Amino acid sequence: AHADDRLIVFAAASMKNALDAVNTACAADVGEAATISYAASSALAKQIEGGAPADVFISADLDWMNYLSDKKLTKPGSEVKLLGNQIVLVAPKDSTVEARIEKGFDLAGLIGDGRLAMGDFKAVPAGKYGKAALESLGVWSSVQGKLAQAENVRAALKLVSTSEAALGIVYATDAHAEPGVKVIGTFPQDSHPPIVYPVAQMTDSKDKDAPAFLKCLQSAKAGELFKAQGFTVLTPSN
Amino acid sequence: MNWLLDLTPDEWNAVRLSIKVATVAMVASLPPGILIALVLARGQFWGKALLNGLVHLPLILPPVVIGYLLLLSFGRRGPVGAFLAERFGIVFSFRWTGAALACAVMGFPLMVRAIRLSIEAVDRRIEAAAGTLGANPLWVFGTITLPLILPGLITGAILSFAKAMGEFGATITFVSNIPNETQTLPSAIYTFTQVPGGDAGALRLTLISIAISMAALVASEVLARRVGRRMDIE
Amino acid sequence: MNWLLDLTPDEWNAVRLSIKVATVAMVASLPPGILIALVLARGQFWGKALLNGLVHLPLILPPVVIGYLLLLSFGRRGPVGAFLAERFGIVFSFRWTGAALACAVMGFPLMVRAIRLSIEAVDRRIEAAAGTLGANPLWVFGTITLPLILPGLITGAILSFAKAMGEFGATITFVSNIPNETQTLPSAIYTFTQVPGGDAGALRLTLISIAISMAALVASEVLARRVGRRMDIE
Amino acid sequence: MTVVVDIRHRLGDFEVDACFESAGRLTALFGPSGSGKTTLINMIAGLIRPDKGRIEADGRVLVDTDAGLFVPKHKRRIGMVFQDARLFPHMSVASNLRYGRWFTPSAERYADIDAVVDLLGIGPLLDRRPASLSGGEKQRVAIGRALLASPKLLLMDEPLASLDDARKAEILPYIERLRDETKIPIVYVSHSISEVARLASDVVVLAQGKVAACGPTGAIMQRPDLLPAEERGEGGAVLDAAVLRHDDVFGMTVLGSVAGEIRVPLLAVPVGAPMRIRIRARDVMIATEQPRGLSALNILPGTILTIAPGEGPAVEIGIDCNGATVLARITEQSRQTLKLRLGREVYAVVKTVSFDRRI
Amino acid sequence: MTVVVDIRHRLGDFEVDACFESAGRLTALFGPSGSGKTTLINMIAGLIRPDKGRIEADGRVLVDTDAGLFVPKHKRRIGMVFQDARLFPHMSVASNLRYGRWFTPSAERYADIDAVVDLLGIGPLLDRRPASLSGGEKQRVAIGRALLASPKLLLMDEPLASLDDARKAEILPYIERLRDETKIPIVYVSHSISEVARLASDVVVLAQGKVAACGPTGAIMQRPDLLPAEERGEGGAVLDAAVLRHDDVFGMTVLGSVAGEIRVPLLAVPVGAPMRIRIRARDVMIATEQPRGLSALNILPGTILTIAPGEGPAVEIGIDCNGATVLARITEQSRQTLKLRLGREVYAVVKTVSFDRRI
Ligand SMILES: Nc1ncnc2c1ncn2[C@@H]1O[C@H](COP(=O)(O)OP(=O)(O)OP(=O)(O)O)[C@@H](O)[C@H]1O
Ligand SMILES: Nc1ncnc2c1ncn2[C@@H]1O[C@H](COP(=O)(O)OP(=O)(O)OP(=O)(O)O)[C@@H](O)[C@H]1O
Ligand SMILES: [Mg+2]
Ligand SMILES: [Mg+2]
Repeated sequence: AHADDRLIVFAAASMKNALDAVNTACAADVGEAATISYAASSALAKQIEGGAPADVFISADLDWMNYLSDKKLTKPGSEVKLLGNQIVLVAPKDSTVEARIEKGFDLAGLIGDGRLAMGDFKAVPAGKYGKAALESLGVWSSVQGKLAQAENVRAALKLVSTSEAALGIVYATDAHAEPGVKVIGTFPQDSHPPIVYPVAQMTDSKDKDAPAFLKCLQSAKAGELFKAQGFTVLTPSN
Repeated sequence: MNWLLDLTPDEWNAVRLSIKVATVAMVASLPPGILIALVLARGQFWGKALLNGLVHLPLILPPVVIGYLLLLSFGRRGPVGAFLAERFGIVFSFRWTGAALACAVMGFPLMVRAIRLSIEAVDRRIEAAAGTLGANPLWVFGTITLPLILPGLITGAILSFAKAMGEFGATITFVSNIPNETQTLPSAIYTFTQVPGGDAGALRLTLISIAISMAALVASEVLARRVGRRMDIE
Repeated sequence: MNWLLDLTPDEWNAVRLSIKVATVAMVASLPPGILIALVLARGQFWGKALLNGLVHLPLILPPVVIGYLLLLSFGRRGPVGAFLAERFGIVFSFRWTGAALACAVMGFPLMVRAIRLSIEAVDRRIEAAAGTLGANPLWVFGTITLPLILPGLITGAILSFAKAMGEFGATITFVSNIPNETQTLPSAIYTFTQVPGGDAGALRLTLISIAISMAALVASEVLARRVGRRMDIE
Repeated sequence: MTVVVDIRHRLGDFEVDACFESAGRLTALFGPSGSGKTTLINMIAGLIRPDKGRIEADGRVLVDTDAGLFVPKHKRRIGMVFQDARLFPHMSVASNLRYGRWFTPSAERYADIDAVVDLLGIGPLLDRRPASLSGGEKQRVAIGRALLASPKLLLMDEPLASLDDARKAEILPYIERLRDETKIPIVYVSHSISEVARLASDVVVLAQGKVAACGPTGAIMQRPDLLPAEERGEGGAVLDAAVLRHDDVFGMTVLGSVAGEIRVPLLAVPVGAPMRIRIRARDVMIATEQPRGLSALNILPGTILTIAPGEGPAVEIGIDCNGATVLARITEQSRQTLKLRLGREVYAVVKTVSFDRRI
Repeated sequence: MTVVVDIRHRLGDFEVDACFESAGRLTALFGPSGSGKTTLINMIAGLIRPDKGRIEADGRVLVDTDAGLFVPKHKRRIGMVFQDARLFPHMSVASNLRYGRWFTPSAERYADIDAVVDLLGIGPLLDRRPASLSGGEKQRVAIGRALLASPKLLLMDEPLASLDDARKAEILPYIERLRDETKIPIVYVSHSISEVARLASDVVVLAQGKVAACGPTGAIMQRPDLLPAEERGEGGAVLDAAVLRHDDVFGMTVLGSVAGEIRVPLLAVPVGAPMRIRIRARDVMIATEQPRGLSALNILPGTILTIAPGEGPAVEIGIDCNGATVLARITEQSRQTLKLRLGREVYAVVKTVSFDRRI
């Protein structure tokens, strides 16, 4: 079968567990199970720009979705803010660090000689949110020299779980499922721009099942599956 | 063992696809690899340094950049890609052929270097002797040079194959990570590393990847030893 | 030109660091590279296939996986890392040394293969002649074998250097992306590619990376040609 | 069947500037080590492109730098035997031998593989690899390989240098047959006078890249000044003769020449066949009266024609034996004792066993 | 100074099974192509490990498979000249020459670099690379390289095979000097009888991997049956002699031997010096009465001691000249004509110019 006659979904890699489950659950409603390509949002967006046969794109941040809609590559009106997430401060599970995340808290002191692992704050969405949160809490400048920026949020998590880094900023979804780390605290929702996973159908998409798939993503049963992985559901369930 | 081989259909497809992609990448790069190695080893022309640099680009640049460059040139909207699709019906973008192209490109400098090294070690007086016996340069190449550089060819081929088995950055950037079509083993491994609890799955696929490549390596060693025994040093 | 060289201090640091890391990786892998190539080319022992496979692992596996493996073994808590840190005070994690280690490991199979190919092409009768003149095996190696395999050494070294200039996955996974310490050019390039509109920045750094590697390539070619002219075929 | 060479070529400090023409069936390039023999033959083979000049073989222009003509080596139909065997290391001996046949149109194949294998005694080696052959074995295979390409011009660069005498003696008749029975001109590099005297119809003497002399073998061999000092004793008369009869009882062949009858060890050549014999000056004695009770069988009467000083204690005396000149090398002391002067009638005395066919 | 070899070794189909002992200063390994000469000398050099056996040189055990002893090649202090030069392609000629010196304790360096360079005529080549040398030049450099390692045992595998005669003649005296003036035993591979006769004190004749004969050169040379058919004429008597006087007027040296005075071309050797001379059987004539009016200067009276059939028309006649045996090769016809029988008194006649020093 050629890729083009399938329903092809491009999705941020961090959604794999949840989206695979949703895909299975929705198969009956949609008529077929979608073929999902997981990669970094940036790569997927550029591929779509380069003519990739994607019908649906689920991004891990708004910037790359906006990048595509600016280029008129998303079907007008199909764009939905699907999911939300939280960022948390984690430490290796045998760490004795304790803290309350609040304005001006002594993050630098908690890190000590170690490093604070997070996604690349210019490139990786979780890194951007983390930086924004630390700035709004007024501790950014004190920890800037102690950062260990990772290629993606999973790599940052790995640095913490192997005790390479003393602390890390990762998504709640990742932290919950990783036995090697413990959550020290959750960053307040208002300390950073809202964490949003938008979804949209592509302008070039001709697959008749795409609308049904988009609809199912927003369904209650999908919502349960997303929540089970730690996401917050932003769409009103119908 | 059961645990190791208890793969989902998509994972099986990734294994099959990786072998296919690596094999095609290796085989397809051999002719141009030999040609360019020959030109670099023996040619004396303006722009040789440039050609040499071009060949090494995939090594020098981060794979992601190579992936983007491929996307820009060989993609559906890229100049080369559009031309090839229109004139010859050859489509790379988001097909397994594209994965093979990415792997071939990434392994190309390794292959060319190995073959070139072998060519440079060939005793040209032996080739001259074949020439006096009436063999034209093409025949000399086929009957003398090629057999003499077999160890280099094997090394180059196995490097290319191994590289293809591990290539990820350029492939996922160029042709994405579509199960059954462009999801090779490294992409599948990557996907596992991106989700909580994926480590076991990643490890399993990693072991499978290692096993395949080891088998190829051992086969190449045996082959090279045979060839070597046949030749010895005169 | 101004546009090209108008870099931020962090970018300049990345350039400097990349050159340092690539050079150290290349130089440090030469001795073990020669040793292992020698063992693989000439040794006959049980486990040779295993050693050969091990050497090729960095090629076979996605760089990210290698990065994780390095993290697990050479990290602060890793068995090797902990031992080295305790006994010799050598720390890799989050240091440029770690980046060099990652690059060296990734380039190692390329280097070993090239050197091995050269060693296999050496006429052992010439070595035997040196032996009869009183040179012990070490001297023979130093005065005959080593000079004769120089083209292979140069090829191996340049492959290792080029690979180090482009290595990204293993490095960032192992030692992350710390400006001034572990942020090499590929990391900086990667960062740009992940930002909408970062293409121009990525392109600029890419061109600089290409320029550096090309200079190294041309230098190696010139060197190899000199060596070659000195030797010719007897 | 002519080989015409007129070239000029520079290699580092060394300059070859050679001009000669040979219509001979086997032209020897003769000269000491480093005199440019290999360089010259490589230019004929097309392995070196001369800086300037012209090479023609058998009527075909192979090189003409003025006309910008350069026939590539594989189109020259030239069989070359190299000083170092240069066998193909990855092929068996049999495949090495057969290599040239692929490129020879079957109508032009005159060399028979079995005959060549037999002749060179390489039958037992056919399945072996070159790496395991001894030096002499390699060279024999190399000769076979060149012959089996059925070349139109055969170039041999000291092909016998690494063979023992028994093998040389075995192979020489075949080279002679090639020379006499086929139409292939041969250019043969050698630094051995005896090889040259036996094989060559014409000799080109090289010294330091230049042609020192060039001409028919007989003429060159009579001029010891052209030969290197150490080799002069090997020079001497080269006479045309024919087989008169065979003496089976004593195992001898009697040859007739203008100088008289000459007895040599039995030759496997039919009566009447033409022969070329070389009488080495060092093997010739001079007697002033008919010797008696002496074991030497060949006693040729003649008149002293020339007396030239030789090397060391020797003088070279030319004796006109009924029109043919026989060269004798004796000591000056003997010349004085025997009062040998121009015009004196003497006998040239030569042992039969001096005429072995060894090189 | 003894070389003791007793080994057994298999190479593919070929088996070497050689046992000999030589106390000579220069032991020649003599035999046709493929007889195992190179294989044997490689075992002495330590390049091949024999399957079984023992090798001893100059009192040192180099190999003893029973005792599990195998001295590695670099500890043998052996200079080896290979059949193919095997120069180091990446070094200049000068560096090639100096290579062995690094490994020789300076107290044990007896070879002088300038002397060796002069002798071999390689001065102009010192800065060149091996790739640009001619075949003979390469071999000369290889000889120099081995000499300059100041070895305790010198092994030479047909070192002169690719040299022209002028060069051979130049190098031979140096090998003779090495043989006579230093204490280094030499093992010399050759398939040339004349080289062997001139150089060797002892000869080991090899045939198909086995030792066919072994003994002092004189004894071996007197037994034509041991020599290959084509080479038999080169055999003959080897006599010990001494320089009696020099005849500068005629350029001759008079040697004294038990057989009588022998005149040879002038030798640059002081009066009284011992000499070894070879009288080739093919150069000896037999006269039944004192020859008169004959240019040959050496006429040795004697008694026929042996008559043996030779090859072809020849018979080999041994003449006892006052205790020394001179071998003559004449035709059977002459023997019958002259009625030569055992015990008959005859004259052995040899030309002075037969005694050139050429090989
Ligand atoms: N590339 C080169 N550069 C400089 N000199 C060279 C080069 N090639 C050959 N020669 C010189 O040219 C001369 C002739 O070499 P050539 O091989 O033709 O001699 P040859 O007569 O065949 O000697 P031989 O009998 O020893 O083989 C030699 O002195 C050699 O050193
Ligand atoms: N690896 C091998 N396998 C089989 N046979 C071999 C091997 N090496 C040598 N031989 C055979 O051993 C025999 C002796 O070879 P060797 O080189 O010792 O001869 P040689 O007396 O030196 O001859 P030459 O005078 O031609 O150099 C030859 O017949 C050769 O073919
Ligand atoms: Mg030559
Ligand atoms: Mg030999």
